[in-house]
Amino acid sequence: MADVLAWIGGGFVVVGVALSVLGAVGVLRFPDVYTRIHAASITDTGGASLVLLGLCLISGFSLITLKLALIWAFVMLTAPVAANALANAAFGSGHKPRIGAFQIVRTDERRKTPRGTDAT
Amino acid sequence: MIAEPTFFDVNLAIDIVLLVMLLVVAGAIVRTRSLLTAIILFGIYSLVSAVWLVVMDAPDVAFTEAVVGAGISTIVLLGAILLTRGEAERGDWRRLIAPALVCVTVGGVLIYAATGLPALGDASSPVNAYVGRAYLEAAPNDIGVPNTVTAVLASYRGFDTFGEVVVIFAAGVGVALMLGFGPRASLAPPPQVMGDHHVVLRVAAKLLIPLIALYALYVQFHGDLGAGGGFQAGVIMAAAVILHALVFGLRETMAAVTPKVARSVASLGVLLYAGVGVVCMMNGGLFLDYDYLFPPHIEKEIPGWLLGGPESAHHWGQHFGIMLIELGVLLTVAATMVTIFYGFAGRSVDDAQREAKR
Amino acid sequence: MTFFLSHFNYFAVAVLMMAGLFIVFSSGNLIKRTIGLAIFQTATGLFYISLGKVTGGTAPIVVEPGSAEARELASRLDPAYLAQHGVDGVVYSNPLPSVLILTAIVVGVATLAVGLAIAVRIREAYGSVEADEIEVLSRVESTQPGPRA
Amino acid sequence: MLLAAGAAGLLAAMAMMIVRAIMGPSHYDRILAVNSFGTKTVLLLALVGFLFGRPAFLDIAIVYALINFVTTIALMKFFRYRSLAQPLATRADEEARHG
Amino acid sequence: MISFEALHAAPPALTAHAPMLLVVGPLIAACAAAFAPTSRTSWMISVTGSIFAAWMALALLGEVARHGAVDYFMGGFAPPLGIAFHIDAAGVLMALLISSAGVMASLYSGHALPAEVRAEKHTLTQAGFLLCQAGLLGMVSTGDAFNAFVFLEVSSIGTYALIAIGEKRDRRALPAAFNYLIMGTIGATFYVVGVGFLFAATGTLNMADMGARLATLGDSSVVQAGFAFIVVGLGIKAAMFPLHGWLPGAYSYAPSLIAIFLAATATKASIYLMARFVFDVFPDGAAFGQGFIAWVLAPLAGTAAIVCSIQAVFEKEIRRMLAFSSVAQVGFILLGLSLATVAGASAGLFYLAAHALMKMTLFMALGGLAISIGARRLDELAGVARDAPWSAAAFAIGAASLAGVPLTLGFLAKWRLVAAALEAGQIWIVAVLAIASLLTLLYIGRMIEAIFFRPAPAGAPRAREAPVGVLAPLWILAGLSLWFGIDASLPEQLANAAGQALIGGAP
Repeated sequence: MADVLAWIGGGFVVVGVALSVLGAVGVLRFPDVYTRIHAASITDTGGASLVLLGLCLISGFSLITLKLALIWAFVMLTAPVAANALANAAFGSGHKPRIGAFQIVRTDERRKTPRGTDAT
Repeated sequence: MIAEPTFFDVNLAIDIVLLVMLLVVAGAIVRTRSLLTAIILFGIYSLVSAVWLVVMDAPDVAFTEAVVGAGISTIVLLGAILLTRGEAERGDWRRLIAPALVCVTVGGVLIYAATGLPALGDASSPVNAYVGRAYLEAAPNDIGVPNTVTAVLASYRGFDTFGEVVVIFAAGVGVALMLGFGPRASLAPPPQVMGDHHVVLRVAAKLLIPLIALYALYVQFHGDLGAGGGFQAGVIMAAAVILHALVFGLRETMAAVTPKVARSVASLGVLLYAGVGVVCMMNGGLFLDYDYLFPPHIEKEIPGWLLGGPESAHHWGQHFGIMLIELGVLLTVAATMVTIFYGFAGRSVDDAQREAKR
Repeated sequence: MTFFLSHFNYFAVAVLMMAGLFIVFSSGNLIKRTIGLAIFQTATGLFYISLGKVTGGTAPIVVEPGSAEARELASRLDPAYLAQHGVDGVVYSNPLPSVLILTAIVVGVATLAVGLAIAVRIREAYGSVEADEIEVLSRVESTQPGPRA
Repeated sequence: MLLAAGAAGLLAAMAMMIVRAIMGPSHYDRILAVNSFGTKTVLLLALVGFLFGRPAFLDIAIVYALINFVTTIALMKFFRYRSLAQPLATRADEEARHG
Repeated sequence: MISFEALHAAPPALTAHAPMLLVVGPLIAACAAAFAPTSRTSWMISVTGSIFAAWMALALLGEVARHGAVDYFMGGFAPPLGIAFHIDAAGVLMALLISSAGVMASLYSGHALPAEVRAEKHTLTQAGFLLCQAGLLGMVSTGDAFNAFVFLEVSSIGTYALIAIGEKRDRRALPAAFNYLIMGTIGATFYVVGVGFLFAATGTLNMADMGARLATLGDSSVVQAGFAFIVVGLGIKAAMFPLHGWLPGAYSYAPSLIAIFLAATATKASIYLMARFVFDVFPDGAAFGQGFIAWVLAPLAGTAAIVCSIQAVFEKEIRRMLAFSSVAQVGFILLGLSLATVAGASAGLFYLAAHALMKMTLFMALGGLAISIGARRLDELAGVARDAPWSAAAFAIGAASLAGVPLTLGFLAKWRLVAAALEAGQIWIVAVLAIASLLTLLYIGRMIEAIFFRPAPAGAPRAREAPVGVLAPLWILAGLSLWFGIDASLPEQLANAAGQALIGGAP
């Protein structure tokens, strides 16, 4: 029984990690900071949840489960808050998104802010 | 796994991958001219080295590196570049020759010496076979705490730790001398900030601050059993105060924990540590010999249920001694970190002009 | 190749120390110098910890002898190796380097804080944190007469 | 075995984050990278504890999750306020400013 | 002959713990000083702490004379598991030197600090001063290589900020302090790396144990690298010749309290630690050690003695002059030690003590003069002897001693060096000493000429004589210079025993 649980847990871990890796690829490949924030924050929370759930299954019920739950709570609390704060800060400082509804800038204007603009 | 090192040993593979990451990040720090980038990369450097430390079986150090490198150092560095300037100037390449030569010489000596060192993980090297092993064998009997690192840190080499606390105290004195006096920065919200009202952050912080403080206490008292101890707990405690200052403003925080209080608590911590040592001395032992913490007639009076039954009786002194000195460490470290944060956060660039006019 | 792998830690430490020193000596910016110093000091920590690692060892937090955790840790190792290097049936890494490096990290953060504080004061006094500019300003000063001349 | 694969995957993801942190291009990208790197570090620490048979080290992962939060707030304040000392604006502050 | 065996300076209960109290006393005083409500209280705490340390050092002197060397096991754990303090005759000489320098400097600070440092910083300045003192005392008395690093840093981190507060008089104190911080930290880290290599080779951190195990190990690349890193690291802290770049700035712009104390002690403690490694820890017969002393240490020390004396001759700012002179004198001390004979080591240590005494006198006299006039350059001091005769006279005594005028301590110190060099057959050292002494006469002559014989510039503000609180410690120092110049049996006896202990003869 414990063995089966451990295997299922391992499966969860691998799926979670796969999600994290996908997110990382997104952060690497997406065109601007807002889309990257999406890629990172969604996969971070999702991946973390799966990995921590998997580890819970492996460990069985003990103090360790509680600690894992605590980690999960912190990640769920901090990652979205941080992502929100980051996007807020980036937008507030005049960083324009490259795709999506905000792209109502004329092409000639967009060329003036080349890739790699440092808003600070 | 034991005989020949191969890359397929999980431990060694993670070790090498992490070290390569460290090298890449360090290289990037060398190259970048933006100080902010350097600071962010330095944060990553600390994170990577902390994982590496766990892999190398040094969780206590990893703990410290995590709270210091990724936490306090980053915040202090941010405070410093707010007060200075964000970009380093581009140097002339000809001026890099002499430093490069020095570094190559040093590196050469290091690599020359490294070839004579025992292989990684050699259990019979002098380091691992002599004093290190002696601690592992003697500590359960001498000290009676499961975490050998705590046993060595607080008892066998307790005097080193005393020196370490004094170093931190000295740093607090130094930063206070440099930045702690003179007019304060204006602490009102700046008018140019538009469009943010951080309800989410304020609520999250309100939830987290007590949790962090509680967790610091857990780390403090769990240091005998697992990774952790006074230093780590002190930094975490300071992180709670710093988070409060970041979210609710320095003025409110300073009203609760005034700089004067912080400085006094810092010296109290050192005095507590030294006091434990002196009490041991007065009871007939040597400095910091916790076996003499209680005079024998008092030790007899301590009820047995207080510390895990009569079989650990001869460890009471050690237990209490370690607990007290770790408390001293906690006080000094937390107070000093707060002092340092106050020093950097409480200043503004205009201070210089105003102070010069005085 | 075996030699390279088993000494990779020390080589990496050497390169990290070189990187840290190079930043200290080559950068004119005082803040960046302190960052370099921090990297240099951290590398020392990595060196000590590498010395204290024991193959097949675990962190030097003593496991209750005979407990499930101890048995699980012991089952991963060769019995002969375990008998030779183990303490109460478990192989531990060396606690001493951890202790030393804990102290060294603390010293490092103390130095960083004091160094940055002085750098901030330099910025306030000279309006710059670039070593070259400060040197120029200082040189001017040393030719100026003092209050009595 | 599965755990080792998980650790390898996390290491790969961390490497990608390092690339993003070095490349930038803006500082927001770097903060994003370091923040996400921190989360992955937390996961890796938890995994490594299980991988090496000493899950007691989860404490370090918890601390990371906490410190990560504090550092991110500090970075954000650095950008938005150019000061670590000011309180975060509340709705009341903002209304006072606009009204 | 003075009999130290009969010296029972402290009650036995304290004497038993003297090695620890020597260091912990000032540390506790530092915490108390940080607490102190007023500047006056903190000064009193500072003086008390320093006097306590000196008292403990005296108590140790008797103990060492009776037992040869004193060991104190911190926490009751014998080495190699625990940290042991190990104080022999040389250590007790250093402890006496540092603690008495601390007493003098703290006495002096009562009047000098208000003139140089803003009032609200006084308590913390005294705390930092005591930390620095305790750190140096710890460095010379510990028997554990890593513990020495901790105390090295205790003293250094206190010092950095203390130098930087000299900014109130001269903002160049700030870059000087920063520069010292960078160099000092690199030095300390090099030392840690070196200790790490020795640790890797021996598995222990206790210096005596390390020495014993190294003697059986023989030569290896690890030991050689450890040696190199330790010598370079401590060489930076000791301002050994090519590594002395931080020193002139640090000594020149620091508040005079700090300059006095540092000039007397800071580099000396590092020199002593280095000497212990070279003579006690490293195997006597090791070829690289011998070669290093003969082909690197001695020539560099000789170069320092001459080059830095020349720099001092051409310097305009008077405190920088004295600072360069300090680097040159470090060269003298190292020349004595590099003879690697008992006579050489005791001559080197004698010179070390003598130099501490005369540099303290000079810096304190300058500090006394500077309280009334903020003079930096030599020409601004023109004619101050007329206004402040007592300070100027003390300065002259210190200067005469530094130049090696007969009937002063400096003369005896140089004489002993020459005698030791002749005994070892190193004629070139005698030549270097002669040239460097001539150069010393030159820059001393410039100072004396300016202070005593040049008229003050017209319209310059008149200097005032320093207050009694400054003159008293100053004249104690100057008086000691004179007295020891005539009857040197006390320092000679101490230095002889110290040389014996260092080179490894009978204690």
